Amino acid sequence: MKILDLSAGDRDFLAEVESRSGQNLKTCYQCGNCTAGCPYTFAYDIPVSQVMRLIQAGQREMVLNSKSLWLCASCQSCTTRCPNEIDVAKVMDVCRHMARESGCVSERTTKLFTDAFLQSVETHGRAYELGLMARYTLKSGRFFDNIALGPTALLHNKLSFKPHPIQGKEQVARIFERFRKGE
Amino acid sequence: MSGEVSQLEELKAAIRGQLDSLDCVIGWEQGYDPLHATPLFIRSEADLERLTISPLAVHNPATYTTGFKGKKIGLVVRGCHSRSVIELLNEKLIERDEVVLFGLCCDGVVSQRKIRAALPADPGFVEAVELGKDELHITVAGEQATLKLQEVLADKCLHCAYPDPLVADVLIGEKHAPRQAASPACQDAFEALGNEEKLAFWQDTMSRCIRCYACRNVCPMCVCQDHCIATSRDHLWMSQENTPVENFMFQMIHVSHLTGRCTECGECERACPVDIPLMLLRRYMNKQVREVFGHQAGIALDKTPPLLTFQVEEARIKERDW
Amino acid sequence: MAKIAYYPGCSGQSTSVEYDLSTRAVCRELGLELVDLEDWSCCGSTPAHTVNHVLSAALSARNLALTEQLGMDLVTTPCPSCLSNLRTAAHKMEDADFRAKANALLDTPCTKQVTAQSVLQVIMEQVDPELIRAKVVKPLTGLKLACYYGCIMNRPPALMQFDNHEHPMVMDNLMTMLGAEVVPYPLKVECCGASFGVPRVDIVTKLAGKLLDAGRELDVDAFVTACPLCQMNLDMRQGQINSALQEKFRIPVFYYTQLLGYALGIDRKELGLKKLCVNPKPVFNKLKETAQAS
Amino acid sequence: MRIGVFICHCGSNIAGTVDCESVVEIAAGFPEVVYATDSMYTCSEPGQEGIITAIHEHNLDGVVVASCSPRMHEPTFRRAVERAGLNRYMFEMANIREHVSWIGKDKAHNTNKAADLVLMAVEKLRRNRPLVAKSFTTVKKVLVIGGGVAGIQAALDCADGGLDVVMVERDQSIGGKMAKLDKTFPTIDCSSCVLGPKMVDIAQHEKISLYACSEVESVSGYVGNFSVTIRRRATYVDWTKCTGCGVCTEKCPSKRSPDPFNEFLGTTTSINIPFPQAIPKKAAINPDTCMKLQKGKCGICAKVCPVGCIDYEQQDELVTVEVGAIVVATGYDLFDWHKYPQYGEGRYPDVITSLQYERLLSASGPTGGHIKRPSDGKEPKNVVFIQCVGSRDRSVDRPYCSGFCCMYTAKQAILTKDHIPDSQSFVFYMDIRAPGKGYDEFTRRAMEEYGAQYVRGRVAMIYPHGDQLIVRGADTLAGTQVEVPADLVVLATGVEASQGAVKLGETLRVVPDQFGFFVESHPKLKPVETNTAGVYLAGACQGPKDIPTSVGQGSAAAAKALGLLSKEQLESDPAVSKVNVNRCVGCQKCIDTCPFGAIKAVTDRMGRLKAEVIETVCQGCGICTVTCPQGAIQLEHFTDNQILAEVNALCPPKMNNVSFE
Amino acid sequence: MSAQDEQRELRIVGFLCNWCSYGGADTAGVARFIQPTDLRIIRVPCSGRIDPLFIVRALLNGADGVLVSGCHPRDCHYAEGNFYARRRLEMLKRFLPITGIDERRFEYTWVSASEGQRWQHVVTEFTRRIHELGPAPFFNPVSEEEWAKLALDGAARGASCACHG
Repeated sequence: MKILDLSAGDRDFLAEVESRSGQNLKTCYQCGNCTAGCPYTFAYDIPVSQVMRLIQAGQREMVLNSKSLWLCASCQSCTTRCPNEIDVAKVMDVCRHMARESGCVSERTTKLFTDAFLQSVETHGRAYELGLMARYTLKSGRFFDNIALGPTALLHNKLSFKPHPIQGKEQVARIFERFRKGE
Repeated sequence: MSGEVSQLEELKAAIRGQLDSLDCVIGWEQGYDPLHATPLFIRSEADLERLTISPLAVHNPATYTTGFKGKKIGLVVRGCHSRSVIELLNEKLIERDEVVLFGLCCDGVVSQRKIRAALPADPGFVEAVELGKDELHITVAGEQATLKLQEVLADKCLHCAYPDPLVADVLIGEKHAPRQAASPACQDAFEALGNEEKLAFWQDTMSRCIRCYACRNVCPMCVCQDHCIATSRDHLWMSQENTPVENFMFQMIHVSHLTGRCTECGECERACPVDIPLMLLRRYMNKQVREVFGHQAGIALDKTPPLLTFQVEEARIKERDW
Repeated sequence: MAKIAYYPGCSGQSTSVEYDLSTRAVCRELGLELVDLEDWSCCGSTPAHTVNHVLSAALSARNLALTEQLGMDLVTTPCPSCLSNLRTAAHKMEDADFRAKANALLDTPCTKQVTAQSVLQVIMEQVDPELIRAKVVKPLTGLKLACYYGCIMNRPPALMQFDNHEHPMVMDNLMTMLGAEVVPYPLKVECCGASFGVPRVDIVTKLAGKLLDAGRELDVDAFVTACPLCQMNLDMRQGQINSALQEKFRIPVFYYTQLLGYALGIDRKELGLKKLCVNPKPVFNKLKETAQAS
Repeated sequence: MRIGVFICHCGSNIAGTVDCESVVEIAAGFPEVVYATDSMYTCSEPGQEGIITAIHEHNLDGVVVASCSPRMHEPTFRRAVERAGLNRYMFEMANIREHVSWIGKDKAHNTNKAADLVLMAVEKLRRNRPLVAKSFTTVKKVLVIGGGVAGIQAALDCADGGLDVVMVERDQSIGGKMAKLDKTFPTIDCSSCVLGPKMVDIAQHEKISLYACSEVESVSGYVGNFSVTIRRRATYVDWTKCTGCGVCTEKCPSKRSPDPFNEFLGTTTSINIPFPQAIPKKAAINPDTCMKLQKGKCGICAKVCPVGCIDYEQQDELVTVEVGAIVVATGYDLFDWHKYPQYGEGRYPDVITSLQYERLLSASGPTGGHIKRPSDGKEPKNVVFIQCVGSRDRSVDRPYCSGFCCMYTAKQAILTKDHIPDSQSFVFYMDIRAPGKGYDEFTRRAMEEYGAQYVRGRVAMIYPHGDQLIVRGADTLAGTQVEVPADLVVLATGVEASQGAVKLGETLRVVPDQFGFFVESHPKLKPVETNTAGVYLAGACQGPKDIPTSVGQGSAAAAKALGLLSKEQLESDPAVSKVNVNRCVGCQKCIDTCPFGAIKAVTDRMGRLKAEVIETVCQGCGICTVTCPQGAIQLEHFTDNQILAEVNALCPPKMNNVSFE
Repeated sequence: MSAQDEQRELRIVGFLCNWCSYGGADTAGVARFIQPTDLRIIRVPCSGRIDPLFIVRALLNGADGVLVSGCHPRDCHYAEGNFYARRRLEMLKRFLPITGIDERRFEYTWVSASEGQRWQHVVTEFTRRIHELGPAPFFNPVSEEEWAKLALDGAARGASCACHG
């Protein structure tokens, strides 16, 4: 097991997460209520309460490399029940932003899905599900995960074969463009 | 002005009827020249003959009442004067059964300042004054000048909501239709100025003050008698130095002690020898009192001045917002 | 007729087209005129806010600005995910600095404060319940339903400001009003797996399976949902769940608008009932039987 | 005047951030200061001796000490100057610790500020004059508000010490929360066996009069001479006749009255005696459920009562008592756990509070001491305890620790095993707070001997599954989520201030803190005193407390009351208002505004009205001084001139280019 | 505002009642709640003892700010003192604008003995406000030249005043 050197904790990490999320993480007293309510705990490598603890301890690498960041669905049960009124889901969001920025991606498929989704929005102005699925499948190489769904979805006309591009799709594309320029 | 003549006679008759039971009745008589009136203390029939009630008779007789405490006196009062009397009664500074009020329904009194300004030159001693229905004929050095009465009425009269006495034992003259009080234009204009301009104005104005205390001495609500904290040697409230700050401090003491009590008779401003517009302060304070407490001094008997009482929840004070 | 700006959301064009259809039909029947935002675009959904909050807000704010251009200050959407994004954007843009950052990404800035509400909230707050009761022609009597609200329709409560955040009741009340028996479903706000169906289907089968299990425990005829993602995970993926968990769930999963529309007597075609993956026929058979029996 | 200035270092408390030597130097130059020095601890024995010696050596007639808050040591230094022969009011304090050194970081600014505060004190002292206290007699009677264990202890101690006691209890019986408990920690002795005899003592003590079903309506007066109005609520039973035989309660047909004594676990009769050991053991009618009072029908209790004590026409009654001191022992209320929707908001009958669980455990409770869960009366096997429900949770505005929940939860886990040997308890906790004697050992026993499984983490939700409840929490030590199927869930609901506390505080002029607990005079040195002289605090009304601490405080409050009233006479503070009759114009405005009726109108030899202060009644607020335009009535020690001297010291008129004085 | 100005203390006078607010300031001190150092506190028994003229005197003497704090309404140690104070202080606050003294230089509020944190907040906020307003303008002329100018201007304007009847 990895032994933490507390004196080597990265205080800037705590400060950065706090300022980007607008949350005071020093109020977390590790009651575990976030972990207790989190439906995704079973899939996490680090339970959300320990993510909070590791941020407090300035463990940038452990946090940003955690799979948990990518498996959080922002379902808000942690935020809703935190006795110290920390917006935990927002903290997870911010950590995910930071992980993305520093190139730490421990759940590749999740990131690919996100990217494919946004790519679709950037191209068409709206999410084009068949297109984004195709793109995701191509990039991830995971051909069999949802293959069984194909007939079900098609049978019921769930997926449109054509995208629904909007007239203002350039406007949407410019949102992304300006965003990337600003970063 | 036959109406006035008959009113004067009616008043004299009323006073005559009670003169025996009163230590003194306070009215007005001609002063050092026909243009100026001065208070008259009537103790005899002979005194009574000198009584005048012309628009030149401006002084507030309520100012003298507290000095007569324990004695029974009569007062000739106009609307604004009656407000002072009511306020004094409400504050238990005089007793109702110790004053007999001869009320005059008032059409306004003159402003000597406006007369002076309207005359071609400083009149000095005036030889004769003749009152017409709407004008004033003033003879100085043999030459007569005619002034429109309306143009030389005191500002307070132009905006007066209470021309008729609100309390009186005898009422002389015809009552007026109800009127709305208004704020004079100069008041609104001054209030609209910025802090810097206002401060500069008072600095300038207060450098004129000669600390004669006339404003205090004529004020009917200044009842500290000889014990005003502004002139006490024992209190550290202020020095006797004649500087803008100390002069202004004196005015702050005066206006602070008048909070919720000032009846806007305007005597302070009238008496000021250096023309300091003291009513700016009074009217503004009264407006605040009206807004917060819905109170106006001296318009009804048996009202407690707002600073001598309180409500647990003050509807119009939002101090917790800060 | 009350006019309200309407934001259908991307899924309404594909996976949940029946939700969009039935929503329009129901609103028309209840006297709510939905005015589509012209040329609306994607709100950014979950992927955008996991990347950046300004980007996410800007994608949503484009649609808030469209609402503003219609001269309206309220926009309604059937989809809780869109709702959450629109409300988050509106809330964050109350801060002038943030608003400036988001507007910097937009061609047309969003200058006014626009409120987003779910269609459910609009129906419950703007339509007289007596009107609904009076319009019911085919009551849902005899039907045993579990109302499942999903995780973000009411949470976090400070942002969403609608209904009880742990134990929401509006759909329960609506279904009861239509004559159905609503069971006290305990996992009303528990997450179904959200958009992990694509990248991590194992997560969805586990979480959604748990939700179906809790419904079966209470012997329900069907689920009622208000969220395209929830409906899809429970309905379209029911087969996946069955194979992953060795289960045999066959529980139809409706949008509340479909059942409401049915009760109001709206043509079945307009309700898109055919689009449901788990065949709802048993439910309607049961309703017919009950109707005949009485 | 010859003034001496003493600057205290308070160790490093002041000297750490204030240059005390500089302050001495500056102070030496202030008007009429003839001596200035500093010392390490001015309040210490040598520090005080230093002041006394200096007074003698330098012939001082006034002393300024710059140190801590006057609320801390003003009495100490006043006694010191008095020992040196000065009047105690020829002393002023500058607060350079709480108001300077502890709150400012910049040493230069702090030093400058400290010097300003010393100048202010010097300027005020120059206008001080000797004041002499007046004496007044006191009423040798104590009012105890609240009949829980703290109030009971205070009342008994006062009565045993020779004072008359009036006890006012809002409920029908005294005993408070403790009377509802089954056992007490850490000894597991029977609560009612411990408390019962003390309750009986209250009833039988000749010096104690007990008003149950009563509340304090208003309080006037001041230390030594309070006048208290008590509202005795109508019980519809003449308690002078009622023998507590209980026949009426047996025959009463209206059996659906809520049962507050059993924490609403069951219902009771409309006419009722809450429990067998109740004191006073008198019946009372709940007017909300009594058929006779609601509908005019029934009247059975009146028919069956052997002594004819039922009185349906009874009205509330107001009683006035004169007392010298007041002990407030109003206890606490339980947090309303319905604020946690994730615990079901009351939808699940088998989620109960810890106090309800006490009633289930108690032999005198609704189940006769058998643990039966409310939903179906079954004996639970898996019992889950959740701690910190309404404690240490700022999201529900209860950030404080309720203090004793850890202990009673351990006790309840132990008792659960005693009652149901094949049961298993799970305790969700955050930290175990067990600092009392034998307390930690007790919680260890719950785990080690009784097998309670302690789980460190909060519970996120409870939901039903079959006839059980699934409790989903975290085990933060194992670093994971956990689920327990429970037959019964007991919430360790936290402590909050008694509901009537804020209103009572207004009546007594005792300030509640932001949570409604009464604020003591000093958190360390005056824990049972309040800022209103003669009013003392006991028990949980001051903050969460367990039984031994409450009892200890009850005794402490009693000791304070006994000490106060042991003197034949009390001295009044001479810092009261005084009228300068020459300046007084007799307008009586001061009389109108005085809240205490301490000013009266008198006629002087000339027949003129003048105001006169009744010195022992005046409380020294100074409202009158501001009311008087001519400054004729001056609050001694806080006269216009004294305050103006301070203003002028801080804002020297020359600042504004005015020379002055 | 330059760093140096921020460093410079302004003169802020506090009038605090002994029982609540002075205690609250003590509580803040005991808890080491760091505050700006500009404020100097005058202790009075009750907010009902505070004559609005004390505040005027301080302001005219050149104080840059005056802060008054008493017990919360209903919590007055003397039962009614803060009720009277509230009326008096409110009138002063509302009156100040006519004098040209910025009314933001004066504030009154309620802080109880237990509210150390609130006291810190009040002091910090008020001090910040006063620093934003900057030093109070002098009422008297500050130099001989100004004195002379004032006198000459006054003389030139004469006794007349537009605003006068």
